[in-house]
Amino acid sequence: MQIKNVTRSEKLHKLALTIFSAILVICVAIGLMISVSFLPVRDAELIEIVSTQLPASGVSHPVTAVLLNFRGYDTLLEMAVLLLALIGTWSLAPLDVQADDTRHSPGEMLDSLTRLLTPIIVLVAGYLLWAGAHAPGGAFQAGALLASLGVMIQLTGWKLPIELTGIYLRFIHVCGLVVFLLVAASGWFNSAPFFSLPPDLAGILILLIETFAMLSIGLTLATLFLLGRPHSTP
Amino acid sequence: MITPDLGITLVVLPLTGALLAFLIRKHAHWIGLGTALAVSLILASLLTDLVTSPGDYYYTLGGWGAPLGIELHLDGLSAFMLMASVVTGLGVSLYAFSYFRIPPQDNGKSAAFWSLWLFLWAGLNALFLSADLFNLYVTLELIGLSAVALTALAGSRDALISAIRYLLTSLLGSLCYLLGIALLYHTYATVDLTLLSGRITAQPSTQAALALITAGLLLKSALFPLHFWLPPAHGSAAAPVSALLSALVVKASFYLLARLWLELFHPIHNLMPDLLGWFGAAAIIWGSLLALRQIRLKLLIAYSTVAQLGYFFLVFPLADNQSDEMLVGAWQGAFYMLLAHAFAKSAMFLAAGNIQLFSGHDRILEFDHIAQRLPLTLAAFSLAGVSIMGLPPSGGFTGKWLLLEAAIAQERWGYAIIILMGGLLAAGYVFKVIGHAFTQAQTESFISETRTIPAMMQWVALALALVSILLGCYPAPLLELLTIGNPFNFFHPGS
Amino acid sequence: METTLTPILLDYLLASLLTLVAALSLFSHNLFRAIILYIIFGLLLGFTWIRLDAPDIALAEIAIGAGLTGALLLSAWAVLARKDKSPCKSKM
Amino acid sequence: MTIAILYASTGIGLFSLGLYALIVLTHLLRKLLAINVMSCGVFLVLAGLAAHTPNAIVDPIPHAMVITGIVVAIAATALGLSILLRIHALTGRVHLPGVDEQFDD
Repeated sequence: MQIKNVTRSEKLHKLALTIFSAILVICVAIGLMISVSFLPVRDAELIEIVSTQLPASGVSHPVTAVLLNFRGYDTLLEMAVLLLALIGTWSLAPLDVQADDTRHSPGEMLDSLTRLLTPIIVLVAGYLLWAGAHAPGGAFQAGALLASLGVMIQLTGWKLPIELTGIYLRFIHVCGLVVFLLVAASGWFNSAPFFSLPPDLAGILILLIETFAMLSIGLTLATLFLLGRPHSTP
Repeated sequence: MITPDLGITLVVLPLTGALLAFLIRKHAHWIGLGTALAVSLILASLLTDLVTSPGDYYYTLGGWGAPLGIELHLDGLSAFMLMASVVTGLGVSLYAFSYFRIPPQDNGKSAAFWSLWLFLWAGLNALFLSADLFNLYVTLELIGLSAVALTALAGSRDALISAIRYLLTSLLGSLCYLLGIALLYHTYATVDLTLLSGRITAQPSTQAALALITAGLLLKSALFPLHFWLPPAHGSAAAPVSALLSALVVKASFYLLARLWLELFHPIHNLMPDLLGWFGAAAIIWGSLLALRQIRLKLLIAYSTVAQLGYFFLVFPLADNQSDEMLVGAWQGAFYMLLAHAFAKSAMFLAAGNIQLFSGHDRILEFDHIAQRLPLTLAAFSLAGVSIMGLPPSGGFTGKWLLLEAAIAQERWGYAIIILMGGLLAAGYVFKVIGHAFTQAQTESFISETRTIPAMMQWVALALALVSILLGCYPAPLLELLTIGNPFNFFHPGS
Repeated sequence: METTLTPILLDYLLASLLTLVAALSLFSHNLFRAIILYIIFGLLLGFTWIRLDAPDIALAEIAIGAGLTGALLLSAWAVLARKDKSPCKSKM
Repeated sequence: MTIAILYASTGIGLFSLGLYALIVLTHLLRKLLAINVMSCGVFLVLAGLAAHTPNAIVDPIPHAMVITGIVVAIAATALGLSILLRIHALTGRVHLPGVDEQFDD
C-alpha cells in the first residue's frame, strides 16, 4: 500500500502553488472582465450579409446555413475530430473485449421504458433533423438524441452482436464524413470551388449530408460510451 | 497560373486516406503509403506552380468570400511549411510502413496509427493553408487530439500518463486561443485574417486577445517555461510518433503564432517581442543543459527539441522594428532553422527508434558497439546531429547564421552569444551519444537479444538526415520561396 | 426589443447559480456528487442558452454537453469506484 | 450592463474558475471537469456576446461556432476519459504525478 507521507515542505509547496495560482487566476479574471466590459457594440454588417445570402444557402435557418454551407469546412473538420477521438479511444480499449461482457439487466422498469421511448426518440430525432432546415435543430442535436437512445439501450443490458462490430458498423461511423466529402467535392465537377453547393440543389444536398452526419454522430457518440463502460476483463 | 484546388487537395487526400484506413484495417499500411505518395506528388506540382508564377493566392471555399465563408491562403511561407510537413510526413510514413509490421506490433495498432496520422496530416496541412481564425481553432484541435491519441498508442504507463498531461495542456492552450478569437470576433465582427489585419486597433479587448492567443500558442509550442509536457510525451511515444510530434506538431503552433504576429499583432505589441526572446534564450540554455543530463536517448532528443524551439523565438526581438532587409533575413533564418530541424529531428528520433528496437532499450550508457552494428542508423544520427549543432554545411547552419547575422548587425551580443553557446551545448549532447555508440556498454547489462532492423527503416532515417545537410548546400531557392507573396513585410507593401 | 437588452432578476440569478454550481462541482469532496453537479450545471447552461435566444445551442448543450458527457463521466466513475473497492488495490 | 455583457462576464468567471481548478486539483477526472467548465465559459463569451449588436440582433455565426465547440469538447472529454481509465487499469492511480515526482512508488 502507498503510504502518504506528507512532509512539511510538501505542505508548504502545495500552499505556495495554491496562492500563486489564485493570484494568477484573479489577475486573468480582472483583465478579461475589464476588456469585456469595455467592448463596444459592433456593427451588424456580417449579420446583414448572412441574411442577404441566406436564400442562396438552401435552408432558411441561419445557424444551419452557417454550419452546413457558409462554414461547412469547419463542420467537416469537426466531424473528423469526433471520429478521431473514437479511433483513439478504440485503440485503447478494443471493442471485442467488451462484447462478451456478462451483465444482468437493470430491471424491467428500464426495459419497458426503453421499449416505449425508442420509437419516440427516433421520431423526435427525425423531426429535429428535418426541422433544422428552417428552425432550431439539425444533425448534431438529432445525432446526440440517437446516441442517448443507444446509451439507454446499452444500459438495459443489450449487447452488440459480435458479427455487427466489423466493417458494417465502421461504415456507419464514417458515412457522414464520406457523404460530406463527396458533396463538397461535387463542386469540382461544375468547375466551382470546393464546398460550393448549387443554390437550387443546396437544400436537398444539405439534408443528405445531415442525414448521414446524424447517423455517424449518433453511432460515434454511442460507441464512445460503449468503449468507456466497465467491463469484466481489465 | 496556379491550380487553386491543389491546396485543399492536400487536406482532402489525407482525410480520405484516414477514413479508408479506418474502414479497411487490414490494408491500412498500404492505404497510408499510397496517400503519402499522392500527397507528395500534389505538393510537388503545387510548389512548381507557385515558383513559376509567384504570388499571394486566396481560395474561397464554397465561393462565399471573406467575412461570411472561409478562405484559404497560399504564399511562400505556407508553401514552405507544407513542404516541411509533406517531406517529413513521407519519410515517417515510409518508416512506419515497416515499423508497425515488426512482430510485437499488432494489426489493430497499425490501423489506428495510420488513421490517426493521416488525420494529423490533414490537420497540419489545413492549418498551414487556413486564413480564418476559427477554422484555425478547429485545425488546432484536430492536430492536438490526434497527437494525443498517437502518443497514447504506445500503450505503456509512461506514454499514457504523458498523453493525458499532453491532452490537458493542449486543451488549455486551445481554450485560451478560442477565448482570444471570441474577443477578436466581437470587437471586429470577422474571423478572417486579412480583414482583421485591416481593422485591428489597440483596444483593451484586442490586448487581452493578444495575450490569450499568445499564451495558448506558447503552451502548445512548448516554449520554456511552458515546456514541462513535451519531454515525457516525445520521449515515450512510439518512434515514428515522436518524430512527427517533434518535427511537425510543435512547429504548427509556432507557425501560427508567427503568422498572427506578422499579420495582426505587429502594430499593437509592446513588451512582447523581448519577452519571447528572453524565454527563447532561456529555453536554449535550459533545454541543452537538461539534454546533456539525460540517460535515455529519446529523452535527450526531446530536451534537444525544447532547446531548438528556443531559437525560433529569437526571431521576435531580432525582427522587431528593423529595416526590411534585416527583418526578412531574421525571419528566413528562423524558418530555415525550423525546416532543417524538422528533418534532422525526425531523422534523430527514427534513428533512436532503430537503436531502441535493436537493443531493446535506449539507455545511452548501455549502448554496445551500436556504431559497428547499425552503421547506417548511426550515420543518420550523426548527420542529423551536425545540422542540430549548426555546423556548416547544413540547414541548421544556414538558419543559425542568418539569425546570428541579424543579432550581430543589431549589436545584440547577448543573443549572439546564446546562439553560439547553444551550438556548443548541442555538440556536447550529440557527441555524448556518438561516443557511447562506438564503445562497449559501460554498465554490465545482461546482453539482451538483438533484433534485425529492416533496411527501409535505416535508409529513411539516413535520407531525412541527408536532406537536412543538403539544405545547407543549396539554400538560395528555398530562401527565395519563403518570400513569395511577401509574408514578412506585411506592413510595408510598397517596399 | 428593449426588454432583452437589460438583464432582469432571472439573469442575475442564473449567472450566479451557474458560477456557484460550477464551483460546488469542481471543489466537491465526493466525486459522484461532483459529476451530478456538473450535469446540473450543464442543464442550467441549457436554460441560459434559451434565455440568450440560442435554442440550437440549448439543444446541443443539453443533449451533448450535459447528457452524453454526463453519461461518459458517470460510467468512468463507475469503473473507478468498482476498482477502488476491489482488493487488487494492494498490489500498489 | 446588458444581458450580453452579464453572461460574457459569467463566462469569464467560469473560465477563471476552471483554470484555477485545473491547476490546483490533482484528480484526473476533476481536471477534465475543470477543462469542461472552462470551455463552457468560453462558449458563454463567444455566443453570449452574439446579441451585443445594435438593436440586439442575434448573430448566428457564433452560435454555429459554439455547436462546433461543443462537439469538439465531448470528443476531447471522451478521449481523456479513455486514457484515464487505461492509466487506472495499469497503475491503479488517477492522479497526475508531479513533474519531478517519480512514478514508481
